Amino acid sequence: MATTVLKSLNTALHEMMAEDERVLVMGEDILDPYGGAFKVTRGLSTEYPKRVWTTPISEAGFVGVASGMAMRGLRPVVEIMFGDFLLLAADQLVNHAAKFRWMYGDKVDVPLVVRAPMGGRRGYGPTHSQSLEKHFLGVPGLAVVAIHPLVDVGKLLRTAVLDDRRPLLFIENKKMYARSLRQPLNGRMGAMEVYSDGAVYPTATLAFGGLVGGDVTIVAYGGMVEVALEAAERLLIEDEIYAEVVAPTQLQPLQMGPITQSVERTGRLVVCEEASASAGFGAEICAALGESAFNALEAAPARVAAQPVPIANAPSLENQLLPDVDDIVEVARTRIGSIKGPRRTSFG
Amino acid sequence: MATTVLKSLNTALHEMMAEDERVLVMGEDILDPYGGAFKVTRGLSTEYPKRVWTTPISEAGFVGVASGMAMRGLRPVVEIMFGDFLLLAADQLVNHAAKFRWMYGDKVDVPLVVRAPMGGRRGYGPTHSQSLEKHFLGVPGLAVVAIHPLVDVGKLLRTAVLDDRRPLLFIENKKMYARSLRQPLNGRMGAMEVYSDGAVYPTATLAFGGLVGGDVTIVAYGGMVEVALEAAERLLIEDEIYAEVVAPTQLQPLQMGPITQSVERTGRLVVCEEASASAGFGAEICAALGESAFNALEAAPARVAAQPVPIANAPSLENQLLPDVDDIVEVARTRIGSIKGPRRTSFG
Amino acid sequence: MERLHDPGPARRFAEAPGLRCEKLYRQMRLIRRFEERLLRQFEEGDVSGTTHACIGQEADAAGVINHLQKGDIVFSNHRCHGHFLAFSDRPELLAAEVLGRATGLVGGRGGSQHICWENFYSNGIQGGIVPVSVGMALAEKSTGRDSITTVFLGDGTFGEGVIYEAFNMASLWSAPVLFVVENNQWAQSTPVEKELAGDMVARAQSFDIEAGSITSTDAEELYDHFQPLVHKVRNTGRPHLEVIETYRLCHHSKSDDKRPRQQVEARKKDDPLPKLRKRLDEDAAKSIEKEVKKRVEQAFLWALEQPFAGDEELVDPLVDASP
Amino acid sequence: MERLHDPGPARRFAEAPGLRCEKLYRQMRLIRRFEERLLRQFEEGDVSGTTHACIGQEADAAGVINHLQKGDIVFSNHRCHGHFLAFSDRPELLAAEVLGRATGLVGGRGGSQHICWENFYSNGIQGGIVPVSVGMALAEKSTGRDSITTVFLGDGTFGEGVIYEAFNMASLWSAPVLFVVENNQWAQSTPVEKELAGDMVARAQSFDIEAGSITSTDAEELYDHFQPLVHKVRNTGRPHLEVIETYRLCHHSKSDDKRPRQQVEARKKDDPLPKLRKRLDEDAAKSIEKEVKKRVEQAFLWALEQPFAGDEELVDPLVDASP
Ligand SMILES: Cc1ncc(C[n+]2csc(CCOP(=O)(O)OP(=O)(O)O)c2C)c(N)n1
Ligand SMILES: Cc1ncc(C[n+]2csc(CCOP(=O)(O)OP(=O)(O)O)c2C)c(N)n1
Ligand SMILES: [Mg+2]
Ligand SMILES: [Mg+2]
Repeated sequence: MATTVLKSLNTALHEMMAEDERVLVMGEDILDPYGGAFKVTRGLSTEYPKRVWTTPISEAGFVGVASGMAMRGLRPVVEIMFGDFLLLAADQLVNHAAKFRWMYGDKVDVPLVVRAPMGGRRGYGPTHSQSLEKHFLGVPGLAVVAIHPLVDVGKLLRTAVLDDRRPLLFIENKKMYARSLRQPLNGRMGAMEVYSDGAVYPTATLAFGGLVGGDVTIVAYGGMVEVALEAAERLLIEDEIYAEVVAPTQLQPLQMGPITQSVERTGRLVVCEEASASAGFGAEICAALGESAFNALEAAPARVAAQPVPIANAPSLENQLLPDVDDIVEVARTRIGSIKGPRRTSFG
Repeated sequence: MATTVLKSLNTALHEMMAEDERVLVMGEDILDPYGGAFKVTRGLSTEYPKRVWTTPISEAGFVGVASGMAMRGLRPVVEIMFGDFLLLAADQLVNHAAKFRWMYGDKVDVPLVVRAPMGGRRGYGPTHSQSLEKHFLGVPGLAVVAIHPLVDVGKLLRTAVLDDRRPLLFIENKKMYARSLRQPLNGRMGAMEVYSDGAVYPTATLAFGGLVGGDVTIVAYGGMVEVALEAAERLLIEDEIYAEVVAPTQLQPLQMGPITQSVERTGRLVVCEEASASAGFGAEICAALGESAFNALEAAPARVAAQPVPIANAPSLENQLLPDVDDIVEVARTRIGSIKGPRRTSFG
Repeated sequence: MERLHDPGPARRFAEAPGLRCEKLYRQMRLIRRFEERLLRQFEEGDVSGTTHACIGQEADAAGVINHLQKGDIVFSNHRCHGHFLAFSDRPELLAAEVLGRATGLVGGRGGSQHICWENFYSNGIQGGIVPVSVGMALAEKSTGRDSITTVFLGDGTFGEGVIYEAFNMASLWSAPVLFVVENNQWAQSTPVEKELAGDMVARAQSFDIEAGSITSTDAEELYDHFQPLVHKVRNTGRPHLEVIETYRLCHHSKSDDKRPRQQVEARKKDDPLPKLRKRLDEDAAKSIEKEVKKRVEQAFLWALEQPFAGDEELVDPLVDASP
Repeated sequence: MERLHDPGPARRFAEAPGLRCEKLYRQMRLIRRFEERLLRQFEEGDVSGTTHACIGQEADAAGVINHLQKGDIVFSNHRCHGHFLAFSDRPELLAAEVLGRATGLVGGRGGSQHICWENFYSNGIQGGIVPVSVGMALAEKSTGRDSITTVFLGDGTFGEGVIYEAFNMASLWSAPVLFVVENNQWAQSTPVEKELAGDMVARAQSFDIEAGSITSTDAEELYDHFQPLVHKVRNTGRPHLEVIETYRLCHHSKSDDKRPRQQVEARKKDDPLPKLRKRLDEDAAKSIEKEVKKRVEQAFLWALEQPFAGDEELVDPLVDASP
């Protein structure tokens, strides 16, 4: 049986705690037998009772506590039960953890990892379904990594915890926990060829029939990667449109290389994100791509994103407002069909 | 003597409190004789002691209190002493005030105005000099308005407080308080012609010699507007480059009309912001412009922004890392000189 | 849409004790029945996401909310069904909401945790509702109304710093707020001793807020206990915090209960429903149960026939409310 | 760069009372002189932004910090000069920092409020340093060190919710933290009675944190008072909170003092410097003053010769610290 995203993360935590005394986990309701709201921390408190800190409901406070621990040599891995609650720790992240290193003349490190499950499609409603990572992009000193099932997510977590000296947001996705890791085999995944840029937080580029003849580049991260892959398949089958899917994991600082290279091949860009579009990941990609590969663009870059409203509880309504395969297919078609297609999203 | 930004805001508050019993102001240290850190609230507590709520140092708490007041019919105007402290109220703004209306099936309004002085160049250091409004762009339900001295800032505040039913961030700029309002006279300001789109939160477009023959569009908001105007002047004198400066006041939801129209005339776009570039205002403008006027673009849109580090305290260092007239001039030249100029900013 | 039941004015129970017991029992029965029915619906796959039942804590809602008057405000949290039903007596609207229907309380947008109806509100972020409630109370007071605001919070929510900011301002500014703390001994999977140092009553008092506590799941006892407290808040215009020591007999949210079975079993003796039922004669109890069963059934049948939310223009609230 | 003065080990004053008084006076004199000199420099336009002097509160730093050992941590706030100088005895580095020089404590990046030197830290956001300090204390403890962490906070900072989150965790998890509250009766322009309801000692106690208070600007008295408290935190590994009732004799930050003149004048009798000076013989006092004057002068002269910060590669900390 293939390993799930959940299992991979959980195993990585177990291994790190076994290997390195400095590693600790902290968050709400993470003790066994409950083991955390999404069970990423399951079993840890049984094996390492002293290094599992189940917290009061104090997101700002325990992110601050963990920052202090990180500055004094420990390697805290903090869980925010639902990524929606990250905003409570915004000041601690931006005005404390992320600032300390530079502000203190490079005298300190804050090797803090904050894990946050984001995303909707589980009917959790307006305060438990958001994708808020966009609000933490562009914070000097704060790295943002978002996993997806095509990479070894456990290994990424290890890198973030053991090797990275930056305070780092590690974005997970609730729907993704149950998904199997889909590691490419011999450079292939299903009918697609898979290329990695080999970075510590890698970007995967997937294409049918190799990196030639692509018509459009679809950039997606986190929970939208598999949605984008499905869209790519449909575009091929229904329209004979060849899409390259580019899936970065490091959102901040952005690694534009693989995206630029792909658009230089395809001439067209569609960026997908689960949050609403305004001033988010897609905005940054479109702007950065304009700066890095403007001449390659044959059509206006487009964004596929959520409607600019809160995430509704009713699944019927939630589905309607979150971006899906249809939306990507439709927008990608417009990029091919005309140089100026209609936009799906307004701003919010 | 011309009215300053400070005076205009202060007068508007006085007038509103005289006219409308529902209006109240709330914030730290706003009582006379001190009258607020930047004196925007000066005199109010003397005249309206019952409607001036000086608060404990509780940014989250008093934004929450004001939201509750707004939901029950009052018109609170909250001051965050330094915009840097807004992050403490992020959850209150995003998961409470901004969500209530839609989430509650349009049954409630939250006519809350939160004023926040942003920006650097006063030597206040890393926690008192930021321009954090970009992190609040793209929040469904939260309007963001940023003033500049070419508009009647008092009138904008009146609109925000009395007419707007949305929770609204009202972004001021510390350096700007002492500046004189520069209302256009007969459609002119100095040597430039001034056009307004007439929106409630207007966008001003300024150009030498009218809206023809422009070479580049420079978009700027808030404290960067006057920097951009200076750059436009220098571009004209030194390079005979005609720049149109487009200065919006409503950042969210974005009003792309005047920007699109200007780029359709000039073919080139430079966006200026005082924050670091990544996932900010400039990113959104570049992305949205790509969607609205891609065909008009003759050169890659460019951003002028701060270096992706905290804002240093030492003025020598602060100047070095904040964007200035030179930076705009330099980047604008590259838009004209070559279709693909070098970038000034990296991401952060 | 036809109104299934008249919510009636406040102070419903200033009547003979027998009658009071009946009415409190009916109310709690409605809450219990509603949630049990909802959980069944959940198991049938009709409810998405999660939902927090208040089984075992029904007496809190009944004991407090019946003292409120027209114009009073209630702000509740994730565990809001009981509070809402005691406030509104409108099970059908809540059922439709939780089932994701367009005619639900807030059109399916909020679901179980995020509802709004007249002066009743709830939100799913722990703690943040407390300052908002203080603001509501101050607004009402400043416009000369004598209404009070009641906000419900749990023991776990004492972890959130913003509530202390709110306590401070409520006290400094004399907000007529009744903070009702339901200490059910657990925050999700965490026992109170692992999340709370010291004492909640003392915490409130250290902000110069009068505070007390009662250990009870007896709705009549709670009703008597809160009567003077509600009066006091209204008359003094000052805040008060009262802790109810109680216990949650169900899971935290849908099926995630890992508490020691023994502990839960031992607390079943405190179930508020049998407590009151014993005081009724069997016929009265049976007739209430029958009536409630029918109402809840009707509410769900009605709700299940309602159209699903969606297919609406998704209106950006920014555009909609701009001047 | 030459070290102007040896900071020496902790427990400097476990000596004869006379000597102790001299040393405490020298330390406070250094702080006072430094800040007066800095304010002069400010008026000459050499300091940008703002700066928060602690004139009148010097005894707090002297009374507490001299009990600390090597390895102990101090986290201070916006009003950090006194704490820093008592901790480090390095006026020249602070002068260079506040004057925006490349060789300042943190290369001119932080300025007056944001400094770091060995185990000393400060930040300009009210409240946020408190949980960070708790984390530092827990980290030290968990790695077997017996160091303690001292964090300074003001009365106004009791408005920030995050400090209660930190109190709760410090208590639950037994963090060896000494919370030192300098209640100078004002938060910027706001008198304590307008920002603080209830009582700070009771607030801490309600989190099961031992707490007390002392009304004093007498450095010797404070020194004696804090000795057992520092010991207790170290030996019990538990937090303690102590409020010092004091008064700020200067503006809040550069030249913004609107407090009633009478009140300020009346408090000048509590100035901690004359208090100790009276106990010294005139010659000793004069010689200390001369020595301190010279040191401060040297520190500023050195600082003023340092290169301005800037013209460096502005290294993105993200890129710099990536794996
Ligand atoms: C800010 C925030 N953090 C965490 C949660 C997740 N959460 C929901 S309910 C709950 C426990 C609340 O405990 P308590 O306040 O005792 O209320 P109870 O559930 O016992 O009624 C938690 C941790 C949340 N909803 N909001
Ligand atoms: C989060 C935050 N809010 C507001 C401020 C602005 N501010 C700086 S010092 C101060 C007053 C602090 O009062 P207190 O804690 O009593 O310390 P004191 O200045 O009296 O030493 C305020 C409001 C800040 N720095 N940080
Ligand atoms: Mg509880
Ligand atoms: Mg003070």
